[in-house]
Amino acid sequence: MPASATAAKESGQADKGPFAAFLAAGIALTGIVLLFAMVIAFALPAFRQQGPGAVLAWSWRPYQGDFGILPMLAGSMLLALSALALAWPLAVLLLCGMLPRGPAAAGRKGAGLRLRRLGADLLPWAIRLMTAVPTVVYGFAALFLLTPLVRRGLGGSGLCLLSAALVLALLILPGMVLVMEAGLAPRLQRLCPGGLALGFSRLELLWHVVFPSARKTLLASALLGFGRAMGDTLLPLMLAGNAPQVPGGLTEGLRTLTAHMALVTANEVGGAAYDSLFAAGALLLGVNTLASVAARRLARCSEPGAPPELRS
Amino acid sequence: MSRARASNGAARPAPRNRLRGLPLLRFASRFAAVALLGCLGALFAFLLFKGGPVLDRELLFGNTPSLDAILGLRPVWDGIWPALAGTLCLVLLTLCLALFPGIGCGVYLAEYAGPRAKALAGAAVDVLAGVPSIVMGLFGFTVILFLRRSFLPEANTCLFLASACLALLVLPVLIVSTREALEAVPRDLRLCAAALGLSRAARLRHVLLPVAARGIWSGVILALGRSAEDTAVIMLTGVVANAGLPAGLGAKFEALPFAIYYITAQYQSQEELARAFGASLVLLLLAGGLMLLASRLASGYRRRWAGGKA
Amino acid sequence: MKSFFPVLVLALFCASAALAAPSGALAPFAGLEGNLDIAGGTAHIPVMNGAARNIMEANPDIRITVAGGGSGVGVQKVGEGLVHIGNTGRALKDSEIARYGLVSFPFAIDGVAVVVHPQNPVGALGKEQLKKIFAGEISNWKEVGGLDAAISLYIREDGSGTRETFESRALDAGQSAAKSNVVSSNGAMKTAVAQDPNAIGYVGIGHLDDSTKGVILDGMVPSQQNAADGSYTVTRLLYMNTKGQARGLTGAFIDYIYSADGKAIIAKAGYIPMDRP
Amino acid sequence: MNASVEITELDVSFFGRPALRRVSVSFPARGISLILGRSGSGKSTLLRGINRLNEEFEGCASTGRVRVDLGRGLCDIYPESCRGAAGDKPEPAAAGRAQGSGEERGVQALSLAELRRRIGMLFQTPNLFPMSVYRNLALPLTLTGLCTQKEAPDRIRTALEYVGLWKELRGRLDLPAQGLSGGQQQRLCLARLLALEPALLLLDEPTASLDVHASRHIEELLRDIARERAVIMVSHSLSQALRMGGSVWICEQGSIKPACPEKGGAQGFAAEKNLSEELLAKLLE
Repeated sequence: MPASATAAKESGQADKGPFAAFLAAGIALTGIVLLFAMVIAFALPAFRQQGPGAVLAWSWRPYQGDFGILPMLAGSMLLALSALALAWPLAVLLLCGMLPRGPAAAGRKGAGLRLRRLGADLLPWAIRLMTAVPTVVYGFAALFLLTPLVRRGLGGSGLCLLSAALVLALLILPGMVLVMEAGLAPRLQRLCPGGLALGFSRLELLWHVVFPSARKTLLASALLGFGRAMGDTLLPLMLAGNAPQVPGGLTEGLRTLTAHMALVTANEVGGAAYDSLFAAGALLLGVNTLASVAARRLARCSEPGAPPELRS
Repeated sequence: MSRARASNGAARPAPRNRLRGLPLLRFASRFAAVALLGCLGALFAFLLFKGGPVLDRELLFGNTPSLDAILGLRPVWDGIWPALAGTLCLVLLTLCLALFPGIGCGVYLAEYAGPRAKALAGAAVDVLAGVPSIVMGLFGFTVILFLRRSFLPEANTCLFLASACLALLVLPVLIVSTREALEAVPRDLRLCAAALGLSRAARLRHVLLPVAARGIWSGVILALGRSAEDTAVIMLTGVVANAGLPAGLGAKFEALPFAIYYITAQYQSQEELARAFGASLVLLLLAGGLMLLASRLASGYRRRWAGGKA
Repeated sequence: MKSFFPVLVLALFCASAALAAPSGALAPFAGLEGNLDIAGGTAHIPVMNGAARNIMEANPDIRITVAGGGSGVGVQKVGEGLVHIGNTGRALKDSEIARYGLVSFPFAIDGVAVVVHPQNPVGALGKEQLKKIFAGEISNWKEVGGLDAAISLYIREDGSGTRETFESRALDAGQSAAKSNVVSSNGAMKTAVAQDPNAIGYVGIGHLDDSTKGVILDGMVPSQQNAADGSYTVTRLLYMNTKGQARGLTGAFIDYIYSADGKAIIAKAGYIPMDRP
Repeated sequence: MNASVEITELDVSFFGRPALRRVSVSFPARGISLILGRSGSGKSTLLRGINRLNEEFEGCASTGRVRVDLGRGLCDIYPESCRGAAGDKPEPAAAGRAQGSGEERGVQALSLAELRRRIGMLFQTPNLFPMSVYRNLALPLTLTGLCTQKEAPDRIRTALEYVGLWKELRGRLDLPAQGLSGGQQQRLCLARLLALEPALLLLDEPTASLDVHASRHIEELLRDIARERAVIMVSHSLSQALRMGGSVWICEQGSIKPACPEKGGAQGFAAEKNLSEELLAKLLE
């Protein structure tokens, strides 16, 4: 039998396996391409018919013929950044509480300690539970719990940047913590035996060694959180007041691109307002695409994966 | 205790005394944990307090007999059973649609794709991961408009369309978690399986996938939660305020998250509002329950794969 | 099996009992079956739901779905043929009628009432004051005889029938300030105003209840009664719209809305029923 | 003719960086062959070239000719394209086929998986699957179609008895394998290999992660195994090389040569390294 038969047989065998995977990838990618083609095809007229200037303007007064969606873009960015500014440090702090957990200290007792351990045990569980809390439930509860507090404390209507940012921070928190945990836990684990032997505590190892070496993971988690915050519809719709303006303070209302889309779909058909809906969609898609691609790239670069070992 | 430590520190010269122990960080992280748990506690307590009292048979079925309602013999009014059933159907259908392409594409990216294909498809998936749900809903809506104007004038927003859009929304979660779980399988284990003479397909099926199962399952669970809770997608693709039990793939349907949103927006009496609280609680329990079930299944599967004789 | 059988019998009995004796207004539905999809104006939903409930209980072969969305969605969906009836809280524009060939059926009158927090001492406002408040020129309650507190404005989203009615009838086509909070439904408006002591907003009269206070406008008290007899002028009509003339199930449904049963449902939902024009 | 593995002009590179350069070597049909060398000298790559495991690494390109005796004479294990691509030397492909008319036949039909099954390989760290002891042994047995579910328990028992684990693990076959001690794990890996009845064993520093006691145990087993088949072992421990006996090769910067061919064996190796007789004796103890 000729030698090439070996190769032929092998490749035949290998082809069978990936066929299903190949098919699946084909289906998935077709869906993605279709999505982009559709949204862009519908968004183009908005830009083309009136020129980009009409849509990319600072005034939204549909009755006077102003269809600018820049205030919404600014609102989206501002809200997402505020939520991130709240959630990211919180996520880092929570990680400091979750990751460096050694075995229970034997011999030390007391109610305070037990309580603290209970809290530490509860935390990872709570974070996972939070991923299951539906957005609409957050928004609904915040409408009755948080907005009165904000109104009483800071004045205004309570439907404002601050309320929305607070709840949005809660929404993006678990995702960020989980991404950070996945990236940092293995590093810490690898460091632990040696580092502990040097007399560092786990927390010190995490703070002084792991965090500085994992900047990319931390940044990637922030970008992912940002994308999620930009893309959320219901919370800004229910809590941010929806005024089409650039907010001047924490207690002022704003309108995000997503909420704008939800509001416009509800009430407009045809015409410039309706077209601006697709323009907003395309804009949102653009911003989120950038954030998400950047995040993944960073996350992948920072993976501790090694090139093929060339050890002998 | 602290006094003893201080005197200890004084006895030994400690050059970086200021940094040792990171007391401020320790305190802040503890504070953050307590604050978060407090927030969550307040949220759940509030929902329980408001929604607990209405959490009964009537919340689900209104005044229709339970069995008739469950079997769909009689329509339910003033109850959230149709919405609950709709959400369940939606989640199941979404998973059916998304599991094969999601996990398959993840396997392809991790195991079979060449470097070029990997970069291209990987970027496409990253882009998809960034698509906000309302844009996904908009996409579904435009697809229907397009179909109606071209070759399928009878097309309409429906359960199938909503599931398909949701499936597309959760696809990147599945793909990325599958891919990362597979890529995280230790190289040694791969080599060892190869050295034992297992064929490529056998390696994937009997070693790599089971080892990666935990990561894949966590992706499935996330996808599950996402499809149960998402409102923005279905708002534009076929959910309605009143439709009864889902009547088929081509029919409009009700769903819990939309029902909550709708009641908050339109309630006319305090009783109706109380129903929204009840529905919130039910949705929370449903999402939590689905997650619990999925992780149970996952660990059961793991035990069966790893354990015992035969 | 044992336990299932009686239930089945009971269910069949109930169903046949419901089938056997449809009341007068429901008689036309006896032989019909199929789907009826309704979408559009949010104010209509209670009426549509009520009617759907009665019809479906009488004839289980009929499946009626009711979706909200807003007046714009109502026009678009019925125009594109996505639903059978599209509801609007405003009269159709000529362009819409021309584009889609729609037929309108006004069936109820809805008033739009200005509302404030129940504890707000201000109980009456003049039109000029109202205009200035919503334009942002008056920004403190003390300028209209209330407490010394900043006014929080709440308005509805662009394209809302309620907002259009309010701005054209109460503000004489005046504009709302850009910094107003925008809420997207009567319910959300009610929640917001009920919680904010310094709020002012507007809802459909049908949505007035203890949680908010209706403001007397230029001496007109917002109530069903006054809206019906025309002494309260900030009103609008609610419409059902169909593409072409309504036939079959759609026609039967519209007839039912205009029947005595239908009027009872409309009144219960807080609107004033109208006769078929 | 009396060789288990014959390597001619083997070149292996990763991402264009050469790891092995024109290696030609042949290992005897029975007994232990030891390959010594520093880290990075190409020992493991050479070993992995024998069961084509290098192909599992990204960016790997191998050219040259490797022939292995799996019970039916020497036969080529790399496809022809690999051999032909040697390029600068015209000899491999055409010449290979012309010469080997007799021996080569038949074994070409071996699939890659089959080849790897017939060549057992043991790694530096015990590589057990994260499952029970029993499943670890049964999975490759049943998947390679070597025996049915029913026959598996007997073969597994035989293999475990051979490596001396049967008594220790008898009642605990359904416990997770990764809970065993290092020595037990490595012996379990060995049992897993032996259950597959390999014709040839490749060992990549099999005792590197074990303590002295466990290492000795493994070494004894290996000596016993080597009576019936070829065992090729990579090590960087001189004392181990001396203990194990057999022939010794030295790997250096991607090439390999026998340690002092005229004398052979451990003594020859020691001579090459200028070790005194006393030192050698000490190491041998």
